[in-house]
Amino acid sequence: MDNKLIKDQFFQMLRIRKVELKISELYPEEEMRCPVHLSVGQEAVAVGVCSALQKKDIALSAHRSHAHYLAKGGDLKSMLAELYGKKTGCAEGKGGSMHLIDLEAGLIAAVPIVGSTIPIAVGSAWGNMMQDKSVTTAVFFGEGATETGVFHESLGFASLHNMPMIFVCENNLYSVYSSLEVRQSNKRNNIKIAEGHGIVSLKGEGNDVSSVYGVIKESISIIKKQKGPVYVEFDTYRWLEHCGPNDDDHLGYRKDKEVKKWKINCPIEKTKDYLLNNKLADEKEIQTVSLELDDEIEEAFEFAKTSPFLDKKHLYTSIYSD
Amino acid sequence: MDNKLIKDQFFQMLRIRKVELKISELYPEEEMRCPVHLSVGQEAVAVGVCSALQKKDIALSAHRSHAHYLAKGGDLKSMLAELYGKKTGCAEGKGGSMHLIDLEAGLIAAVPIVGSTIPIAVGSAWGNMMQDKSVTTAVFFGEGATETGVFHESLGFASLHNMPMIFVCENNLYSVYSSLEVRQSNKRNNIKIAEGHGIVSLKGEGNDVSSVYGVIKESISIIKKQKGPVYVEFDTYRWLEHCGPNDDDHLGYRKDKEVKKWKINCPIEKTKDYLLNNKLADEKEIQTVSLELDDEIEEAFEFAKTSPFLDKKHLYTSIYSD
Amino acid sequence: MRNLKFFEAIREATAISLRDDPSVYLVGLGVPDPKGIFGTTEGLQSEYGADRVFDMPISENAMTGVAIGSALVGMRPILTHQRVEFALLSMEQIVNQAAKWFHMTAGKKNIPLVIRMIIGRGWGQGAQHSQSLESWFAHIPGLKVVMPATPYDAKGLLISAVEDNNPVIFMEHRWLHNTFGEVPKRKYKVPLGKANIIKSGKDLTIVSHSYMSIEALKAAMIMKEHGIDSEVIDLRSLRPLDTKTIIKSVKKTKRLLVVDNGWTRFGVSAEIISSVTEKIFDELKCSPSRIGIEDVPLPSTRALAVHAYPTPSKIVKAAAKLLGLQIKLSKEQKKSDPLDQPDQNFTGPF
Amino acid sequence: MRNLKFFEAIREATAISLRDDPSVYLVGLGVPDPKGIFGTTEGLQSEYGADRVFDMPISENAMTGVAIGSALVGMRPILTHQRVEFALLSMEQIVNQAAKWFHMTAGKKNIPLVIRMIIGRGWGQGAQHSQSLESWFAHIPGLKVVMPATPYDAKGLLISAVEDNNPVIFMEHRWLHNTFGEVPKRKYKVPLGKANIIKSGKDLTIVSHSYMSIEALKAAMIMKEHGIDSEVIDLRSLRPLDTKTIIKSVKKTKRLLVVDNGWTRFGVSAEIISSVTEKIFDELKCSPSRIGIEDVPLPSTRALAVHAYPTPSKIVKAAAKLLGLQIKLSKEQKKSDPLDQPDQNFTGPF
Ligand SMILES: Cc1ncc(C[n+]2csc(CCOP(=O)(O)OP(=O)(O)O)c2C)c(N)n1
Ligand SMILES: Cc1ncc(C[n+]2csc(CCOP(=O)(O)OP(=O)(O)O)c2C)c(N)n1
Ligand SMILES: [Mg+2]
Ligand SMILES: [Mg+2]
Repeated sequence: MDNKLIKDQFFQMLRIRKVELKISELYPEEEMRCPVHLSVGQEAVAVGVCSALQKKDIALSAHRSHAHYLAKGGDLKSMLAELYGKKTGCAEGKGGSMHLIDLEAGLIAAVPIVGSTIPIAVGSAWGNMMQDKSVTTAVFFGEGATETGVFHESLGFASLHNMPMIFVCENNLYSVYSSLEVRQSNKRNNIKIAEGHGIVSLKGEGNDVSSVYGVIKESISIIKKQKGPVYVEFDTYRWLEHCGPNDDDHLGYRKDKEVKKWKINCPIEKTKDYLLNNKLADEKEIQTVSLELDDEIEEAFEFAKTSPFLDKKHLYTSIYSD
Repeated sequence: MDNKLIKDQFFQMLRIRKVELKISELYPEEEMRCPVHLSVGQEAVAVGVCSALQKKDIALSAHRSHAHYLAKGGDLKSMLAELYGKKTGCAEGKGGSMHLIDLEAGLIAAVPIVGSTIPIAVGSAWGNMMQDKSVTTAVFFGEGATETGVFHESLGFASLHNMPMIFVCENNLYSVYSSLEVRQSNKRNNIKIAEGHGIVSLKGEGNDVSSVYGVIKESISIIKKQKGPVYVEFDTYRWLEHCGPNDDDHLGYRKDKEVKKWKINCPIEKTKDYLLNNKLADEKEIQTVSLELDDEIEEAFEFAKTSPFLDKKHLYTSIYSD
Repeated sequence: MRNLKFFEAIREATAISLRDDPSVYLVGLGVPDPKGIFGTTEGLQSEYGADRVFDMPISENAMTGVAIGSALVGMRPILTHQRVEFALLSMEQIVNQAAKWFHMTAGKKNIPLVIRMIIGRGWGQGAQHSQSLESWFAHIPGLKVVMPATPYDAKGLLISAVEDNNPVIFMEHRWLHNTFGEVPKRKYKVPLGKANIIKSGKDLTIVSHSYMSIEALKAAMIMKEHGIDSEVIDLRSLRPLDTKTIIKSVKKTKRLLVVDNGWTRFGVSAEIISSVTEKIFDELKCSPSRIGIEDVPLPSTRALAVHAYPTPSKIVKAAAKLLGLQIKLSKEQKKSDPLDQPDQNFTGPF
Repeated sequence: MRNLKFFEAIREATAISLRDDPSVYLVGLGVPDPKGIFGTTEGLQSEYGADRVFDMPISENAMTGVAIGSALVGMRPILTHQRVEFALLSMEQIVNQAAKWFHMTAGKKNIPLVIRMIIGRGWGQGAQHSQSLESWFAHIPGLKVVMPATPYDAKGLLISAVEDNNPVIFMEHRWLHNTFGEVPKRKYKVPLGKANIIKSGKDLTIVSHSYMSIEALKAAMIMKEHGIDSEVIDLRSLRPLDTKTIIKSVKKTKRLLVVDNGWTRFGVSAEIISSVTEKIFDELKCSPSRIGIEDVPLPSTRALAVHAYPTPSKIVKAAAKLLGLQIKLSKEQKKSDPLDQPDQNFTGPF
């Protein structure tokens, strides 16, 4: 394992965790007035995938996009300003939390309609292929999205044209409050479905950043060799409520035991242990960087809070492109 | 093999073939003024499936529905009158060839939007389950329909609730003029996809009525035992053009060799040979029944042609149910 | 009389329907979950069982077909979408199938089916979670379209919708769910296709529907303080459309303002104005007028979103213009303009 | 000048677009097949290659997303549907995604995308193959909607649509494909959002679009023989809508008849009437009027279907009523009423 890489991945996960927790903390101020789907607990997938991609590669996300945006290199200030609805946001506030975008970083789409970015990702891969650009496209979606027809149609078309892309399924067991058993047969197996489409399919450990990274690296070499898409699946867990800043364990839709099990299996603690055990970092270094991150995040929130709103007249701008 | 059954199946196939050829012959008179998707060449699937079902069982079809309608026991006169747009048609002419229905016979739906009857079939199975009725639902569709998202969504929901239904895919290699290779990866395997949904999947010989029948009988016993849906696939071939009365071999979208191969593999000739070789029928008996069928068909066309049209005021009836 | 919240009225109507007719069932994403579709389905699964009240996969298109298929064999499904936008995945089934079956089979098979669609708004939901597409459904013969504005109507219309033998699109505005109103305990029906005069008056007619009827009423109250006596008609149904009630009112007032709940262009208000103009052009004192959502995708940021919607002030202004008057609103009167949340207690997110 | 059929004009515009811009590509079910979408795409694959002109699986929803995604990375797709009904499977992508992207990203990303949708009619196609849903698309800010009526406009508007930087819905009526008209060989553009006065006149204004413009023109010719001089405006675009040209005409004629290509209720004609009434109510001599497809699902049997559509006779009758006249049509004049086929040479099926 690459020592620099794993350290880097650790701090990236830590940064994402800190950002999300800060959003959770400040949301009750009612200044971020938009839905937020926090990624706490799912950081390893975002970081594992994006650290295996190149900057020129493209990623797309869905409603739970903060981690993917940040892991792909999206600008933190622009993201927070977007949550605050400000002019300095990545979409000048017009998009909100559910429409993050950073073209520079290659995070080209995030939308809240479940499944909808999957074919758009296929289109990105297809468009790049048509232009002979050697770009890999990765699309993140939850296991709920595998229930949408468009997911299956997308597998079909990507497979037909051997597209250089990775379908990344984050299985956190729930769609809002609905557990898998009320949505998918227990005899169902998405890996097998993807294989039925002629797509190579892999599974990794979703809370182990190195496992995720490895699976994506393997996917990329499969894409290179076979010139075909790859489907990958990671089990992971969302710690907080589906939408909003709180936890919702009092609602009882998830078993205490289950929640506890997954919290113990924290992707960040796991990597931290690895770093400490292998003497790749010590508590002090982690503490130092952690404080730097706090500063960066504080500053970014300050930026977002103090940024101006768009002027009323912009209700009518950017409707049609000239 | 049941001797009476196979003879019966043979004459049913022959009847369907004769009806379709008669439509083909008379269509140029421009009295049947609606799209027609003829089933010539695909009779074995229709008859094999429906002869394995009970009368109370339900079947649904798509645009290419004549054979399914007739095999399930749909009334011939009503069907032809529907094609002629007459009041005596099964939908009083309001539906046309693409909307055949015979509730008595259990053929409850046929619509031309590809894939759309698949979830409706799942709903039929579901509704019967909810009412504790022991009814099996079968839905016919082409291999093209397996490209629609709704097909995959339907597999998922039917599997989730272990529904008593059979998904019947007739793979005739083409969607209109488009061959499989421009639509589905050659690495794709629908059997495997259905299995990925947790659905038992079987394949039979589509131009062999006994093979089809056997596969459906097996499906029904699987449904009884496992209380789950079954996916079945049959290769077969359409002889005439996709839509309309003619053949279109001059267009060159199908290889001569391929067409020839499939015509030699005629489901009706095949069964006839079997009957003759096993002395289950002789030429004379076949000839006799054949002439009876001709008379029946002639009479049905006469009925359709001489039936009246609906009155103009019926443009405004049956819009809303009281 | 008893007061209930709008969402409770929906729940009560659903419970009554489930209780009285074993062929009724309720399905939708999150229907049995702890939040129960903004409270409208809370507790129904434990009361009526998981075989009649249940969740579904994120397969809106197939599930609409499933509902249709089950209706074909004798069931009466209620299908629920938390946002109208999710229903866009099922337009094929709704428009090509459900709306056409009765006709296509020459009356052999009808589809009794209620599809609840919730319209979002506010709290930064943005372009994909706050559209209001009722004019689409109202355009389609074969569908019925219902949009209650009060808890009373919500209950009575939903019961009618479930008992109706046709596909009914039942649209609920998210900002109505927590409004209060009188709701009798008994089972009662509000007929589909009948508008309701929620305030009578003589100076002009304001036609509106869904949440905008509430805002129109507020505007009418403000106008009253300025000596203008407007009649407010809440459409309740868009198809069938009760042109009779509208025409009768405008014949009296001679002036018409339509407050649209959606975009005006090719929208509901265009139909209302045309229907009235065609029928009683000569009796109009001035051109009918309309206001609605600004003709733009709805932005997330409240800095812009709040300007996209008609408010009581804007309605008063438009009405005054029709009457050739100028009305200056007091601070108090302006205060009733909604921001990006339905009420002050709401702390987001939806 | 050179005459071409409408379908040839579409093909020529597509060929020019493919030739001049390497980022343009063409995809749709059956695009490269021997029939080539009613001839409109014939030969294009062999000319421009299978990597730029290609078929697709029956996956309308995903393919719309694919088109959008490719547009995000620099391509300019043309996506074709043989029936508008098939596009209903992709409403989510069209309305939530394509129409909103430019706004949702505050102008960072536009979606140059043309979606061709063909409207069916006649020869017993029935309820699921002959709807005309243009008012739906025209309702959505962020989309443009174009519906040519002549070969000249078909070519010029399609070239404009492909060069436009926004999602453009390009709707073709099946009965226009074999009509003839002058079409220059050169590349030229007809601007989106500009209506066309196809016959000038002073007695009344007839506004129409797509195939109905042809019927409206026939009606105008018949009226001329009866001494009525009508002005006929072919809308060409529904969004942007050229209200200016309409208003100017109606200011002159004082009378307006709208001939709708679809259902009138909540349809295109409602918008036209409202726009005009709102602007120049005082200048109208009588109420604007509209006719369109009867408010029913379209039946298959020609015995009924032929009565569902506006015909030249019906248009003349409606116009005469507006003018307070009675016109008796000769046998010859009645003969121009279309039956269930676009022309006598057509022997079905579509
Ligand atoms: C088409 C559609 N249907 C329903 C919804 C409502 N919804 C929003 S997020 C969500 C859960 C999706 O679950 P999953 O894909 O597993 O992602 P997760 O939230 O677990 O990250 C649902 C159902 C939606 N946004 N889009
Ligand atoms: C959703 C949809 N897309 C496109 C079409 C046009 N279409 C009609 S039949 C057909 C071919 C379907 O092929 P398949 O399902 O294999 O059936 P087959 O005609 O071979 O029996 C197509 C594409 C349609 N009717 N519906
Ligand atoms: Mg999930
Ligand atoms: Mg086929």
